Amino acid sequence: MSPKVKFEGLSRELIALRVSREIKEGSYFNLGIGIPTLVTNWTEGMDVIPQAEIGMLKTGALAQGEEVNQDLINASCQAVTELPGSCYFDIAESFGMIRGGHIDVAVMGALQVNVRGDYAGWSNPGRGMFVGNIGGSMDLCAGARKLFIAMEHTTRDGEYKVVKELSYPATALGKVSMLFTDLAVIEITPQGMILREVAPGLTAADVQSVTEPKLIIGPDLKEIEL
Amino acid sequence: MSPKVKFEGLSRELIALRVSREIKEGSYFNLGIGIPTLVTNWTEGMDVIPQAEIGMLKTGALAQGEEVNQDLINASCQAVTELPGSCYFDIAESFGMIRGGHIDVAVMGALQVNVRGDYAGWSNPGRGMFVGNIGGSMDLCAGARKLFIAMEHTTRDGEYKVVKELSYPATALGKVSMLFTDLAVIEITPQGMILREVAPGLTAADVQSVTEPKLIIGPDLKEIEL
Amino acid sequence: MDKVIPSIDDAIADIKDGAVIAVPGFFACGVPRDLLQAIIRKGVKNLTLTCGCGPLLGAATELKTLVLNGQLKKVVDSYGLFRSASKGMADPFEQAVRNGTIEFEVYPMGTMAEKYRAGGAGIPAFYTPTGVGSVVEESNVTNIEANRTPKETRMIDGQKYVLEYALKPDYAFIHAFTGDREGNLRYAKTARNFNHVMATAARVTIAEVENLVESGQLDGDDVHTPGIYVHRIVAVARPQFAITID
Amino acid sequence: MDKVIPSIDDAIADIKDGAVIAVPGFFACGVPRDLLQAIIRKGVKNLTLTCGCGPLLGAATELKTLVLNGQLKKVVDSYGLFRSASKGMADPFEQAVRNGTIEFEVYPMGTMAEKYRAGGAGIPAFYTPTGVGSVVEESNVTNIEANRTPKETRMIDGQKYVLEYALKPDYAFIHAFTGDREGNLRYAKTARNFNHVMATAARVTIAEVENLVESGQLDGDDVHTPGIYVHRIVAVARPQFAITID
Repeated sequence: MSPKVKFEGLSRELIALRVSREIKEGSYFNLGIGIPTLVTNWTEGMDVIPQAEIGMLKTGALAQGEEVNQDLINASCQAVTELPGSCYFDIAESFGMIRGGHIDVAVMGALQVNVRGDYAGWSNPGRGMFVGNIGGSMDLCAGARKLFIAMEHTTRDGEYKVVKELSYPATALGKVSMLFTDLAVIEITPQGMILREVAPGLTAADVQSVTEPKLIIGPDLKEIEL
Repeated sequence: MSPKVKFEGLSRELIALRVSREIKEGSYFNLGIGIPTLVTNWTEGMDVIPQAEIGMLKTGALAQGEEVNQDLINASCQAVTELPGSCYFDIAESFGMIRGGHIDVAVMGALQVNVRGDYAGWSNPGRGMFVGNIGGSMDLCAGARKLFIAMEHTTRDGEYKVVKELSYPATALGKVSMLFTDLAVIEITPQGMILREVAPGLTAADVQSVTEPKLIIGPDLKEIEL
Repeated sequence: MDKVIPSIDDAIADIKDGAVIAVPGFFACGVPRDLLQAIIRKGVKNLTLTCGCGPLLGAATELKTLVLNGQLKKVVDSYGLFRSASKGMADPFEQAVRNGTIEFEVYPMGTMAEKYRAGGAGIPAFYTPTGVGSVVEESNVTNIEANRTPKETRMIDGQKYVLEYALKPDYAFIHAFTGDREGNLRYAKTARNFNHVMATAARVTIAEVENLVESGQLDGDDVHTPGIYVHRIVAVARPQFAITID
Repeated sequence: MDKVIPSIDDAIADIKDGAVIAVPGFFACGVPRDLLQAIIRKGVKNLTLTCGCGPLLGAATELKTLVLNGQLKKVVDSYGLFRSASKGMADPFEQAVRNGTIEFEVYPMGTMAEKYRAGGAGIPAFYTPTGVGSVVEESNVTNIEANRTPKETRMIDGQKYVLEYALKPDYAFIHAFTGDREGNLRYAKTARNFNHVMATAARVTIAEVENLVESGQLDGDDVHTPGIYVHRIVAVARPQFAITID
């Protein structure tokens, strides 16, 4: 189903900035592929530590030129640098860390999110295959203390991504607590989706018009501050 | 039940020597407390590697004087030395190694061994407690590819230790393949206990007289060669 | 205990058609490229490659050759398809998966890691929260419908878990930065990834190392994979490859 | 992320009566003696100490004091009694176990290791071959008969296994040779033993370190316990103790 309208909202970089504000000082966090990867551009200077599921704590900035080391990449397969205090470990330790509840926040991309905090991200049925790339997404959902989704509010064709029921295969059920899009910040609670913030220039009605489930308007609804 | 007779057999050192002959070149092995610990005195110069369940491969000789390092002990709590190629690992890795079938031979002490290869070693009911010191014994039984027992043939009071049925709590069932005592070398097979070797000066009848189950006399029965 | 084998072809000489081989690497990083090329030269067929996170996307040339040579029966991985659907359509591996000539079985990455860890550590099966609520809890996820068998789930302390089983490949191909003659290995940075757990899980572990050193040159506290897990070692040149994948 | 706490008493200030504390060490080796002494000073009671291989035999003075102070409710270990029956009879801990004023629960050492590893790694339960054929497969082995609950067993591929559960203590006391301010730890030789797995398993991990260094002084490939598992760090002097136990 398509809401037909398209609004101008935040850029991917600015969605990432807004997410970064929600990562508390002292947190360990993990970022999925896509918009989430951009969050580290905004956490420099914060007292937070990114984990990369490939087996690294405290990944540094992307490596440039001479810095590139083929033995040092992040989970998105980008050459990165190390920092004082960076460390490495094997994959069973890495996923033990993830599954075992040691990561404070995971930020993932998504194809669909529903009102109960279920989300779909690992498989696009349009591709016509039962199999797909699961990667570390389901482990992060199972283990991270908080799960945030960062994504565009609708598809390129203007279809709902914030939906009543998932039509794509679920990655995990009931795990998403916050949703950050180009148009809004939405908290997912047992009562439903609470609209907390809207992009500059938009109204709650605008966001509702491109959101399939009924949003609860937060009592202190405000414009996204950047 | 007591066989009453006591024979003079091999010293504990010589039992250990006989055991060492059964450890094939290229083996990784683990030694329990007691007579088994003495086996390393005889494996120097052989191309074999001892594992200590505390988390070390290639334990060296006992440490003397200045060599003693409080951070370097074997599983019997003796200060040891390291060798070129020694390495250390944590306890979960160590017992993964043991349980996972990577140890070729484990040599353990025992209170009783029966004809089916069951053995009792972790708890002496004479102490009057349901609890006891299990240590790593049950893991070694579960995981080592071969399990040898090295012990005195009878108790200090001359009672059977090679028995028809265990009267002490079992450490493991059906795992013992070879039994080395001061009096004999006995192979444990699905057919029963086969007497392979006797201590110098003893006959098969002598050994049988202090052994509760009926022994099968090996076709090539011989004196223990040292 | 000297485990060095001078020739990489000799090191894999006993691998037969139908073997199950663990291939580490996280996309392009930490992949045993020389061993993959050796198995291509050897030409054995009907292989099952059990991976962890897309080493065959990282070693795309080797994957393509293995597929076109008809050497692959099955691939197990958490991430093995091109992200781009259009690139995937043009990829011989994805084509073979689509038409069912190669089986592709998918698990969550942490479950793959734990399956190897369990296999190496004598744990036959374990419960995990990962995959609950997805198709992963229903059956193994494979393109071959007939091979999908139901999974068990269980409530423990009010939470649902999936029962997963150990994975014990016949061989593991390992890439390490440094190795000594007895098989003690040390990896470089994020190239460690699946190498250690796979080394523990396989019946026969064959390691290619960029730097072969004498016993004693690695400090005992610096060893990442104890030599007990490693059966054969071969020295190789430091590989040259592009980090990016599609 | 600076986790250094100047005073060891401050580092344990929040520990309350009834806490479950993991105590590493293999007999005398790798025991967090300073933290044990701090908990004695604090005087909290009703404690459960979960161990691995007799650290309280290795730190016998501390054990005796904890028992005589009435601070212990329960000890979990694979090996916690004196080998010598006559020494045991004279030992206040064994006396308390015999008369049931302290509970003593015993598991095989590898099962203890795996229970912590599972607790840290989000695995709620696992199957193990260890203990099959012994009383270990029947129930938990404890001196308090009322607390013995039956264990499950299961056949997998024709072999029998016992189901064991994860262990997640409230606190872990860790002893490391080197630690940086962010909690990355490195152990010395066999003093590593239970320290790493316990650090992963606890809700709050407190590490005493012989050498406190700045971030970056430990090479990333040399770290044994990543800092994410460690919540508080205290510098201590290198302990002095006798290696032998009875």
